[in-house]
Amino acid sequence: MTAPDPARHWLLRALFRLPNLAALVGLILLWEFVASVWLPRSDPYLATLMPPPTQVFTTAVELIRSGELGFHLLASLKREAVAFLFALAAVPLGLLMGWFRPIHAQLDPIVEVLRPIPPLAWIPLSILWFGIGDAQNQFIIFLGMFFPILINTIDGVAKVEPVLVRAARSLGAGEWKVIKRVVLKAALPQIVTGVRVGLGVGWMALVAAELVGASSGLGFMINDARSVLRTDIIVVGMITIGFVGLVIDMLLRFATRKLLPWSVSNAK
Amino acid sequence: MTAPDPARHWLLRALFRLPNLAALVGLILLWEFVASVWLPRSDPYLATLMPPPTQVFTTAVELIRSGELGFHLLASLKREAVAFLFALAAVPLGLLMGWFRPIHAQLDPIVEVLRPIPPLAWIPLSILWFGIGDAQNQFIIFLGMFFPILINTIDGVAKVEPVLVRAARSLGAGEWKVIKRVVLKAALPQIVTGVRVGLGVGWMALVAAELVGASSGLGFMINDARSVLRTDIIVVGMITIGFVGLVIDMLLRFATRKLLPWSVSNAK
Amino acid sequence: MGRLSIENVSKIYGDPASEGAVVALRDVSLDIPDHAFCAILGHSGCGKTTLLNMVAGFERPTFGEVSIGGEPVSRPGWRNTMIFQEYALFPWMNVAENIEFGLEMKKLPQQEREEARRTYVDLVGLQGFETKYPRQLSGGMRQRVAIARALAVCPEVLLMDEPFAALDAQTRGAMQDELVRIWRREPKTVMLVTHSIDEAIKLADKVVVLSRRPGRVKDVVEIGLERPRDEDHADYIALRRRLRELIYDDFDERS
Amino acid sequence: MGRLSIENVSKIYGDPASEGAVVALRDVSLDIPDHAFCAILGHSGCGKTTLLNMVAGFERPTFGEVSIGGEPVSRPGWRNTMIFQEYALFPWMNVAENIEFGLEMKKLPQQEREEARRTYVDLVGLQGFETKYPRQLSGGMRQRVAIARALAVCPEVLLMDEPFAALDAQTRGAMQDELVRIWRREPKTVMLVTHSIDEAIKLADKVVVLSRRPGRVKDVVEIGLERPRDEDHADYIALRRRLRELIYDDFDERS
Amino acid sequence: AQGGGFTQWGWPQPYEKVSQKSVDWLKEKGWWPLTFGWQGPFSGQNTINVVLSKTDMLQKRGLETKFQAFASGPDVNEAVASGRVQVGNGGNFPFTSLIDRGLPVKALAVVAPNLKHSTVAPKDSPLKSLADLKGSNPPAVIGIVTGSSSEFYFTQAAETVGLKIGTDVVLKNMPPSEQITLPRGVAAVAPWEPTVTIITEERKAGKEIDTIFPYNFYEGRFYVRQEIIDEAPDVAQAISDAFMEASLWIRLKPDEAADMLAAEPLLKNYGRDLLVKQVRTYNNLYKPTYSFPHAKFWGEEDARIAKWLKDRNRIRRPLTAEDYANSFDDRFMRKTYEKLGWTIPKAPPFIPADWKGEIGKLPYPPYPNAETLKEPQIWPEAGDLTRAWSFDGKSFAP
Ligand SMILES: Nc1ncnc2c1ncn2[C@@H]1O[C@H](COP(=O)(O)OP(=O)(O)OP(=O)(O)O)[C@@H](O)[C@H]1O
Ligand SMILES: Nc1ncnc2c1ncn2[C@@H]1O[C@H](COP(=O)(O)OP(=O)(O)OP(=O)(O)O)[C@@H](O)[C@H]1O
Ligand SMILES: [Mg+2]
Ligand SMILES: [Mg+2]
Repeated sequence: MTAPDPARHWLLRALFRLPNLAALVGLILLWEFVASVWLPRSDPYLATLMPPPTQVFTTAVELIRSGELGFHLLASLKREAVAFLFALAAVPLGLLMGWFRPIHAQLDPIVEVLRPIPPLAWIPLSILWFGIGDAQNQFIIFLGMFFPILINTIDGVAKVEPVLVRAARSLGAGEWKVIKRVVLKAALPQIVTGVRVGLGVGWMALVAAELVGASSGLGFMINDARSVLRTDIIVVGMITIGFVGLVIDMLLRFATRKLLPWSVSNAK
Repeated sequence: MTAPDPARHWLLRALFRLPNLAALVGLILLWEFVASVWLPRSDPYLATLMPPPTQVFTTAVELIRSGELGFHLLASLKREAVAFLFALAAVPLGLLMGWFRPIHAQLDPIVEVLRPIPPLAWIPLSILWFGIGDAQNQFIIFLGMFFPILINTIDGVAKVEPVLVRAARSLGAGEWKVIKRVVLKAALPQIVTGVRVGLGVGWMALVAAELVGASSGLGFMINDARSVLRTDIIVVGMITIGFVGLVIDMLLRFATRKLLPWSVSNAK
Repeated sequence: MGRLSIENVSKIYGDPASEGAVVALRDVSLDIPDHAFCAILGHSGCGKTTLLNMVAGFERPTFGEVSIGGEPVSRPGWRNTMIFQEYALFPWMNVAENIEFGLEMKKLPQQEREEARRTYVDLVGLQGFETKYPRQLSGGMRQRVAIARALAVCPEVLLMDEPFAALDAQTRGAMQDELVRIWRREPKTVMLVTHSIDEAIKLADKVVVLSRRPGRVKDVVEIGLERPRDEDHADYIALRRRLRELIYDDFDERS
Repeated sequence: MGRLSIENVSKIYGDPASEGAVVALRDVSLDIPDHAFCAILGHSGCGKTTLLNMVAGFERPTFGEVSIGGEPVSRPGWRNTMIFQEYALFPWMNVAENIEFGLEMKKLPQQEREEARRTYVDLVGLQGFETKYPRQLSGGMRQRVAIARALAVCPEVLLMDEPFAALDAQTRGAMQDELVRIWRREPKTVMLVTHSIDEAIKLADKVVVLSRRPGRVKDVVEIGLERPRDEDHADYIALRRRLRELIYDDFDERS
Repeated sequence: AQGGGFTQWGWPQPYEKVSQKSVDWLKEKGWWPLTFGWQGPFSGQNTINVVLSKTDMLQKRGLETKFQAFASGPDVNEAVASGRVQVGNGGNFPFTSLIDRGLPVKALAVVAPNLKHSTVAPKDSPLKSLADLKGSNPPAVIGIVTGSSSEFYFTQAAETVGLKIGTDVVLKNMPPSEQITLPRGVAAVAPWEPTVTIITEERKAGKEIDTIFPYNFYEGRFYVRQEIIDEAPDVAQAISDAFMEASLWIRLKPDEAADMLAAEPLLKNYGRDLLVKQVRTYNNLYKPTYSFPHAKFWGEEDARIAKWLKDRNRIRRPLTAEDYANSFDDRFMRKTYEKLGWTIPKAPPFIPADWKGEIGKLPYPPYPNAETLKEPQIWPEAGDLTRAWSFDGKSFAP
């Protein structure tokens, strides 16, 4: 980032002096004001749909204390994890598609048509294939994860510097060694990017995934709270999803820095 | 892509000789076989859940002929378009956040927490804010589009080559000119990438967006067909979404090549 | 007007009081008369770019002062414009637009802009390439566009940071000749950073040799040779030997 | 064993019958004895890299044949290994792992591999840097790793495509000296592509000058000078003049 | 309303218009057109909404209206809570959430009482009744909509039959759209109409092994925002009147009503036979007084639901029969019946005069319902009218 001379504009100078989370805190205060002062004035019942942060906080504390939030969170995380293990199949598939042109030519049209179909739309067919229960929920999450990992792996392979492949061949490496020792390794940073995107999308597919057959999970909690008009629980669920999604992403970024110390995108 | 010597393996050689869509055609034939021969034998009820391609095709023809598919497609496209216009606000916001560190510091925590929240979870609040009807549907799509565009714009600005900024300053450009003539332009290819991703995600949010209060659109069509188990309509809807998603992406890629002829990612 | 004077300039990166502070330059003073061509030679990391950046206004000296024509330098601008090694052409503008960019920033009217553009396109010999984009040009041609763009704003001081390092040997030779030709037709105060002794001798009136970090002025060698300069001339060979000694003098490390 | 012979080799890109076919090389024959150091000089685009690629086994001649020690070259491998301008080190391997890569491919047992690695780390003077990753090294050090990695597989022919072009002038000089030192301790048949006349004279036994496209052998100049070679020696200057004339002979274009 | 005679479907002429003051008030509130929210995927019980939306019964009373279909109860609730919908309908469960959250709505009428909920097993399943599920190992999976009337029904039935939830059976959340598929791994599903009929008769994939009738009197509610009652009571009256008029219209023209349903985007995929049957069952089977809001009766029955929900921690405060009773406002329906010349009924028409049952004491003794009632109840019978009334050209005397 090439920041400009900070001294130039008084507004910027003022912004510079703000503590880091000022905007976030401001937003929360505004929300509190709207939900507990302004909304009730225009219609005393609107706050049902937009509970003030204080009430959300109380509800959150309650849900945490009763263990409910933890229970749902754990259930969702477990589903994510299982789905992720299956979604990792996108890595070898992506390697094959990225490396062997004819395989790419055959499979790419299929991938391209399947990719934009929303996970939600797969629910009926997935019930047919997996029945109801965890496998079906996991499948929906899996769909969200699979394509980003696949696309990034293919892309990562396509972007492997040809000179590295030539170097390996020139040092006597055969086809298989080239794929395993060079292509896979060189594509790894982008595969990891794919994993990050995939985990994000998979996490966002939670609500859709837990629409059917689940009786636990954050998505279920939200869907269920809707049916009893508990917007406070919905907001707690949303914030939990948002926050945990953020934490997962940060952990992954951290892990990448540790595990792929040589990666360019980490160097900067 | 550094393809290997194609002559090396007989399997690869065979693959090379296959016509381009062989795998897709093979898949469709397999599906036809499973749905109209194998499933009815093992369990006749299951067959209704997995209509054979021939039936899907018949249904599609019917829906097209009656104008229904076109009607829903148009409604969805219209929603996408409106949502997209609003989502473009992510571009100036992203420029500001990418360029001015203090703005980034303030807004980033908010963005990071809001981003992973699935559009589906916003439904209750969005009804409060936008009522029922198109605005609410569009808001859900908007959410899907906004963050990819924002994130990519920020990232694009962060990656602007500092030497270009220096060059502009050294030629006498002031702050505003630097932003308008250099930063925006240099970030444009990545902004376009963000737009592509955003349109994709927005398109995938259709089904969730048209869950409430809509009585048109592909998402509505799928949701509605679900309630009466018309799996053939669901599959037609899925394929339409998949296919149109693909077409949108291709159009955008094409437009980019025409409009940003200088972009690096187009050069290769 | 374009006289460049650098007075007791030091540059320290980081908090001067802290452990990690890097003294990039120490107490550098230079005086370059108007329209003189000065080359800076020195090892990698000795502070050449730092010095140029301060003259260009991108950075400020920790101590001392840089001034052009008596006026202290406070910010980047067209008076002290820089040509970068990577050319730094705007990839989304064609040749004509790149060259006109600085003129637009100077708010010149359209017509004058076009005239100036034509002059400088001619000067660097790029007639017919006005509508090409940078990526459609060879390395040497890009370098010419960068030179034309910088000259078009009529800078008082022209700064160049290893402008030819990215070119292959033949093209580099041709561009050096070109630069001399252009500079003689349109004299400017020039400050050029290079790693190449030959380049310095071939181009400059005055070669400033910096010592290893922290950079100080080790010597200033005046090149009295006629232009164009003959590499095989005895004086040239002697100058080369002298500069080589100055440079390798403290070059012990291997890489 | 490492005698390299190139017999009536032509390379045409694209369908020879079509309009767009590019004749990169025409009827090139060369014979480089075992352990000789040969440099290839020529303009950009004259087919130097193409020639090297065919010797390395990355491409096949359209006509003619390349053979090493009497055996035709059919594919890349350690016998005819290449060192690239961009170093082409594997960024995810440290120095030791990079050097051992080729040995692993040769399926050498662990112990031999480690011994060989030690030998070559010593040879290029990188003791103590074994566990560093490429991006932690300077350009010159990376180039050394690339050389060690290539030498470690004991190639019969060592190919280099402008190996020093990305280094700055001082480092380049040092690396050239280094290469000569290493080559003398461990003689190989070497084929080195360069744009620099000085580099060719400084390093090679034999300088092959290629003509502009389509590349043909214009002349082969034997460098009879003692090593280390003195740039200011009269014979050196004469050779330089001769090569410069051969090269610039048909250099009319400007960029 | 005297002297003008009756329409063919029995509505006394002329129509009464709402006052300009009320219209102005609605406009000022931003509630113009007045928006009705209804749940699309249900068919028979929604006929009144569809007919109201496609005829001019409300316009004739001076109201401009808009009908908005929603896919599920929570959607309607959210729309009502935000004030974007001012007249709503839904099952007793979503309505409970409205009461629980203190949203100001009052039910004017009851719709689709005793809507059938059934336990449906795959056709070839060995199950014959709920009792067969006893001792299932592993526990049999039952697909239900969590937190809905069908969960309530099933748990009540299970308790009555002696099934243990968790050991004999486990309940899995499934929207009706998924229940239709009778997916692999479920022993049975517990949908409500029309899904029950779709599975058993249209798709012929399943069979009913149990129904709701002995365990719960289900009811849907037709409600308005309290503000309308307070500020524009004539509007509430007009809505109540139009509701009854539509109900009578459907009674006269069930096939036309089914056609109107079929034209709804949300319902067009249903078969016509199904729609006709649903209309006949849920509007025409009972006497038209099924819609009278018997606050005490329904209050007591619904209080069982509230207790059950509270036990499951799904609502925040215990709701009593009184709370429920207070959520009805029968003044408007009384006036409507007066205009029609109908006697105010003492009990819902499906409660036989000699019924021995007691609310909350399961199982309930038999009573006429969609399953047992082969012919529509006779209307009007002696004592149903206070004045002469005419329907389909026939005149009836009290
Ligand atoms: N922003 C900075 N922060 C800290 N140290 C810096 C910074 N910029 C440069 N340095 C250090 O200052 C010294 C001089 O750097 P400078 O880039 O001026 O050298 P140079 O002579 O241009 O080298 P080269 O020939 O490699 O371009 C170096 O040691 C460098 O590491
Ligand atoms: N794959 C290819 N397809 C078509 N033409 C090619 C291909 N590779 C090289 N050429 C052409 O063949 C000619 C020789 O290219 P080559 O890369 O061998 O030149 P070079 O001497 O190495 O040039 P330089 O000094 O710039 O590296 C050039 O005109 C080039 O454009
Ligand atoms: Mg520098
Ligand atoms: Mg080359």
